[in-house]
Amino acid sequence: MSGALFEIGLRHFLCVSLFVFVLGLYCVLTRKNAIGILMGVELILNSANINYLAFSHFSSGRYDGQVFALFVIMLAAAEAVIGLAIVLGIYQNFATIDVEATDNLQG
Amino acid sequence: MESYVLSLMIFLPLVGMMAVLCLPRQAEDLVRWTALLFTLPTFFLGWWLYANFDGSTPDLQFVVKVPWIASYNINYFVGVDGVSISMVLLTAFLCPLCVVASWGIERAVKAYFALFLLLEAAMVGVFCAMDFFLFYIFWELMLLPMYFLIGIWGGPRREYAAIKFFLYTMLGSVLMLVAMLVFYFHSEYSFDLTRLATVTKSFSADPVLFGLNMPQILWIALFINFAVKIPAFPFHTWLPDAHVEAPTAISVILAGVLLKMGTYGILRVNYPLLPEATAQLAPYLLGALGAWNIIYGALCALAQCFLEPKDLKKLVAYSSISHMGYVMLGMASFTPQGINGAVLQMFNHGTITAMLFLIVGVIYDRAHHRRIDGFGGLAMVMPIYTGIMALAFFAAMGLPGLSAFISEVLVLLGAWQKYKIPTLIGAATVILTAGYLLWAIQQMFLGRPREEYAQMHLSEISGRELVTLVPLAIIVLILGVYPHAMLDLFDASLRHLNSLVLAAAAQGTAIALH
Amino acid sequence: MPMKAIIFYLLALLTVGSAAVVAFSRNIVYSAFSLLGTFMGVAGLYVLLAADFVAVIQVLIYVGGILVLIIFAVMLTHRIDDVAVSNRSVGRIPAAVIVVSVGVLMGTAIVSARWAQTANVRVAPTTAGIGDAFLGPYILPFELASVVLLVALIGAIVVSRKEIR
Amino acid sequence: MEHAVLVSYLRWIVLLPLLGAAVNGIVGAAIQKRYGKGAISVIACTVVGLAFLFSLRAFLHLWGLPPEQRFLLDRLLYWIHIGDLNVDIAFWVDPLSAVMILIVTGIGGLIHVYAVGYMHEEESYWRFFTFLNLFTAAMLTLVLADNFLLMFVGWEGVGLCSYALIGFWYKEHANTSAGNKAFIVNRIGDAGFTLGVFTIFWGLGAAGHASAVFRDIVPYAHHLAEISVLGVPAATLAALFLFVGATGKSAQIPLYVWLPDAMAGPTPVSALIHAATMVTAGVYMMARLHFLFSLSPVALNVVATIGALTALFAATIGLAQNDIKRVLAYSTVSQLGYMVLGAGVGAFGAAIFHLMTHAFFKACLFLGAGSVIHAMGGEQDMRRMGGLKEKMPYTFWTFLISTAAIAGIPPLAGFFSKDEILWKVFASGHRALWVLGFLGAGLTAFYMSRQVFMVFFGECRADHHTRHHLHESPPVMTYPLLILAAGALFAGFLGVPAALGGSNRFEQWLEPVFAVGHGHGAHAVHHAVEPIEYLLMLVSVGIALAGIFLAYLMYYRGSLSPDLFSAAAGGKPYEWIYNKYYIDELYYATFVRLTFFFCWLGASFDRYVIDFIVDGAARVAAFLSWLNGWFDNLVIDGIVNAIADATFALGNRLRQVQTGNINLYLYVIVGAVVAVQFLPRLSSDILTTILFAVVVALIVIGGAAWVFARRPLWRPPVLRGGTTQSH
Repeated sequence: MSGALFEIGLRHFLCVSLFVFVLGLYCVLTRKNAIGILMGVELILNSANINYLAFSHFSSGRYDGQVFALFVIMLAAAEAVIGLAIVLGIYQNFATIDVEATDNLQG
Repeated sequence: MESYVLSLMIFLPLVGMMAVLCLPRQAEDLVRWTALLFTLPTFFLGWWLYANFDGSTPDLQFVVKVPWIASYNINYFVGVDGVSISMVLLTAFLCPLCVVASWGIERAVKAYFALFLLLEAAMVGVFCAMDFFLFYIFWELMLLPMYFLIGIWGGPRREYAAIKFFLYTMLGSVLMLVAMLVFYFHSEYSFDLTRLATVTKSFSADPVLFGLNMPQILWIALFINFAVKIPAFPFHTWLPDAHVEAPTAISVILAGVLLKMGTYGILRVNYPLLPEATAQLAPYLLGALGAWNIIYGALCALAQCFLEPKDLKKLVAYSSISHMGYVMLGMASFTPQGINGAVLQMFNHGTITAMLFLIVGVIYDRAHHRRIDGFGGLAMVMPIYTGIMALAFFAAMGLPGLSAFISEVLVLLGAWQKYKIPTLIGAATVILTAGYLLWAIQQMFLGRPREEYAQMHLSEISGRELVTLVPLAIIVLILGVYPHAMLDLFDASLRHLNSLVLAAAAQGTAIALH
Repeated sequence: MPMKAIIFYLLALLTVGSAAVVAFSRNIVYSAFSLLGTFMGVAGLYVLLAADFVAVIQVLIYVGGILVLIIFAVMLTHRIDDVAVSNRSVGRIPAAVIVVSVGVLMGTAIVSARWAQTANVRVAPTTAGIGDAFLGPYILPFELASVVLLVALIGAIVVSRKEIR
Repeated sequence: MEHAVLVSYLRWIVLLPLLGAAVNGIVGAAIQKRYGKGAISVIACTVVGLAFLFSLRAFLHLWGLPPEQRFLLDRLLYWIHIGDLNVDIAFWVDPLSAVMILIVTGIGGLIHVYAVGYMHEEESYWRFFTFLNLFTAAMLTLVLADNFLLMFVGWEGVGLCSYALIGFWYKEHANTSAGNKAFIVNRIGDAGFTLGVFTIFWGLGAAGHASAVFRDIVPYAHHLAEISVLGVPAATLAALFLFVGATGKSAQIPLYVWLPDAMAGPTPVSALIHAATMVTAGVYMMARLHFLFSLSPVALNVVATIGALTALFAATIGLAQNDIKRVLAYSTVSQLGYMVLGAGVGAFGAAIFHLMTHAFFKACLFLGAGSVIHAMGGEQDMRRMGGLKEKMPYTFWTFLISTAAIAGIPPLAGFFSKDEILWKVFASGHRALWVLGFLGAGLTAFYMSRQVFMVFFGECRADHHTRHHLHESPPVMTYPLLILAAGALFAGFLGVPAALGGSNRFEQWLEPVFAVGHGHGAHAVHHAVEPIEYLLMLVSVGIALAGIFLAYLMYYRGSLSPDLFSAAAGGKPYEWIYNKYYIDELYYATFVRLTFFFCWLGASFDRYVIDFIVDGAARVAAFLSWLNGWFDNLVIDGIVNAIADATFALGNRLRQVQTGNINLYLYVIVGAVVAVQFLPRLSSDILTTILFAVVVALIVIGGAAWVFARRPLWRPPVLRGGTTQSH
């Protein structure tokens, strides 16, 4: 197994990605703070990116994965901008960004 | 200038409407002045038109004809002949006065003046349009602002009055639309009013419905449309309601211009397009009905003196019905005097009734009611007002030296040559006319002032109100002494129209002599 | 133990450790700052994956852009000093259950799946290739991305304006 | 008539009074305030005076022309030219209108002067003179007009002015009512007049000579007798229509009722309008159109009969009146009856002659009465007068002369003119009418003498205060009286009949006018001097003297009680006479009430029939749309609503799931993903799979909701969507 441990391959990266994803998911599920949730989302996106690049490197050998990673980064940036703008907007109106307090749209 | 003058007269008010709409809502005075500013060009162009019109020919003048909706052969075709120019002048003249008379409107000023300018454009358009479709468009366009002007700025029962007006008018419009389409399809797709006259010959002379042939049915359909506007019995009951509820300036427009559209329409559409049917039907539907209108309107006006609610405005409204009867009677006579008198009466009634409604408006603004028995002794309190009132009332009575005398005498003189009994009724009605007007004067202006007005100071007529009344008074006086100022405009056109009808009558059945 | 493995594990530790702080910290400021570690670690991992361009972009955008934004947002929303309020987390047990079960699921997949392997593991500069890809087969998504960014830009301005209710 | 002399000064006869009216009417109030009432009266009297001078000039101009060329024409303004109708504002003087303008401006001018004194305390002094001038202008227009339409301008103009002047003191309801009555009754006449004009125009038009200008009508008038309309000859119809106009203006049966009421106006107005000028318009018009009336014996007979009846009828009413002006008013009606009678027997010259003499003495009588009223402080009841002879000598003597003149005492004016008419009536064979006129003459003598005795003789019956203030009127009022009395004395000598050795210069002067057209009537009897004429003169003087003597016995000597008559036949005849035969009441009960009934009928028809139909149509439409709406609501909407309600109820339950909590949503998503991952491993049976999925979903959702929900999950749903409000 030592060979498997030190021969850094696809699975290693996937495992790192898995951990980051799981932590991101936990963060998203438990945080009451909207910014916290956003941070969780960023973690999840990063884990996805690691996967893209890992597959690109080990499985395809082409650039598609990198291109998609770049798209994801771009979307993450857009999402962060919008998300944070919304958070600030919510904050202006509710004086809090606690997602439990802002349930005006509940059924 | 020559050819665009009519289009300018029609569309400048529309530009004014846009301008008014662009102004801020709070700037009420600015809105008023802007509206006045945009009615003045039409007014001055009217003078220009008067100065440059050649009254010696029946031809259309200042004509513009450009394709509008070419695929349906619809043209933007405007022009004036003697009949229409007198009405265009009347409209152009009354509108600035009405804007001045509307100065006191406080509610939604911007909307009011915008609608008013739209109304003016439509009215001038109706009188200038020589394309049936264009005529119809303007005709309907007029209805919309009128409905809102009565329905929003009117008196307590304004919704009832506005809807009644609307329904009556729509009834007529539908019939006109149908008639128009019949003409359109029978004329190889043309709306040209100057050419449609040839269509009549293509109709069969055989009866198709109730023993009436096709031209007669068309004539009646068109007549009902125009009769609503005149208003002829029994389509008249919208008028008292609309007048009573409408604000002063709108009453002026209603009586001064809108009623003329009925008779104008008959002269513009029924006469030249269906001359034979005119010769057959006019004795009954214009002559006899006109006489009935005269006496019926006068009786109803007299009734206002003693029947609740004793409303002066209602009295004036009914007097309009009576006076428009003279127009119908004169038109039906097919004599130069009668038909000239009818058109002159249209103009004179426009000015005189405008004065009457403005006069009612003056007292209503002060006392907030118009009851004939609610005043008394106003001659002492408001002498100048009383003087102007007397002029207008006596003019309405047809007193010699004032304009209506000439037209009524011409009408009756012309009508007597064809119809004896109707003219007898018409001539006898001047007694009733004197009766209700004198009675109203006596109750309102003579005697001693009522208690409440003896205490409360009713202010004398203001400068602004004089500005609206004095020009009309001057016209009434001038036309009484020199009627040819108007007669010269339309004599040739009417002679031409008359000869058309008489020629058709000579070909077909002779006019039944009464 | 080869150098590459050491570097990988250090980076993996940095990444996962920082992510854990982000996930578990009771103070949102700590969370925000530890996000920096995660991003940097991930960038390092990209380098290991021979994705030099993406790694640089990761640093530029995530660290230089998104993280700054998040920290700004954190600072702009007050009561961050009240830890209990600012970064409260609730329902940890059900969350943990779900997270663990997801983790188990995905871990099983990672382990059990037979991943395709390429023989040609290149380690070469990628910028030119990515540029070709963007202006070649991915031209449309690339252009769309620019539109999306523009919309996001405008949207952010609109949403954060004071007048908007 | 083509030889008319064109002149340009005639217009001033009309325009000057019109100018005076315009000045006084527009700036009169200011003038009066600034320069006093004197300025007003100077303007008013000057224009009439100048008009008189122009009239005199016209008269002298005519005098200088040979008789058959005595026509002056002044075209002023192009007026109405439509088709065959060609009329100008043009003035025309022939011997007939020359006489009339002299009367109007002369006597009118005197009355203007008199009014200066009579009205001096009036506040609206300017208004009074405005209308007085306007009246003069209108009357002159009527007289001078060369065509029907212009004549009608004057015709209605005098009506308007009389309306304004009768109701001059407009604060009293009675005065304005009298004004209204005058105007409306005159309007009836006006309608007749216009119809007459129309008939003439139409008839001539049918003959190819349509015209409304008098001088152009004359040569073709005979065509009218040949055309029939409505079953009668056009000439007869036109004449009758015109006569209706004449009865209106000249106060004949049945339209005389306005004249007695017109006494509500100031006394100079009564004198000017209702004695000297306006009421003569009808007679003048008939004289002007004598050729037309001569065409229709039927019309002439009607005219004569109406005239004679009016003469007697009004005289009987005059017997019992106590108001000094009312007696004179009925006397005017009666005298107008004589003029109309004269016209009716074709004696147009005699009628105009009587018109002129009557203008003098009746104006004098009215002004005298005004003088008395002025002195008595407004009192008009003769029963409160008496013995004024000494206090007011000028008034008394002029009044006496005029009374004698109207009674027909030779050689005063009334004798010549009235006897001329009666003789022509007799000579033309209308014996019955002569009897009526003859009786009327006696009655006239009686009631006029009664008036003189009651007012000027005997004891003064006024109260102390009034008696104390009795005084003769100022010279500005008495001088006109003297001039008029002189006229009453001497005017008759203008027309001394041949039977009395005169040459009847008046009728000779008018002869060119009445000679045209037809030569019978006046001419047939003109030159024949018969013994019976002397007899008739004697008889009529006799009955006049008898009337005076009777009045003397009853009201001066008191030896014969008036009660003897008033109590005769149970007092009924007296009551009828005293109440003017209840004619006003009769008219009110019939014509006025009938008109009101028709008004009510018309207005009600509008309100209850036409509007009922219109509103009914609207209601039917509204009902149909209501019905349609009802169906929509109950059936169609019922189904729709049922579905909607079901959906709503379901949604209302489901909405509980939407807590608005992001974390919860994430739980559900992730939980579902996990569940889906486990699915295939547990079962391959589709039903079990679904069941499992549902159970897992419910557990996940419910669990999450239980964790995050802050309120109960299930609440009783509220039905009917419209009333539910979301939270």
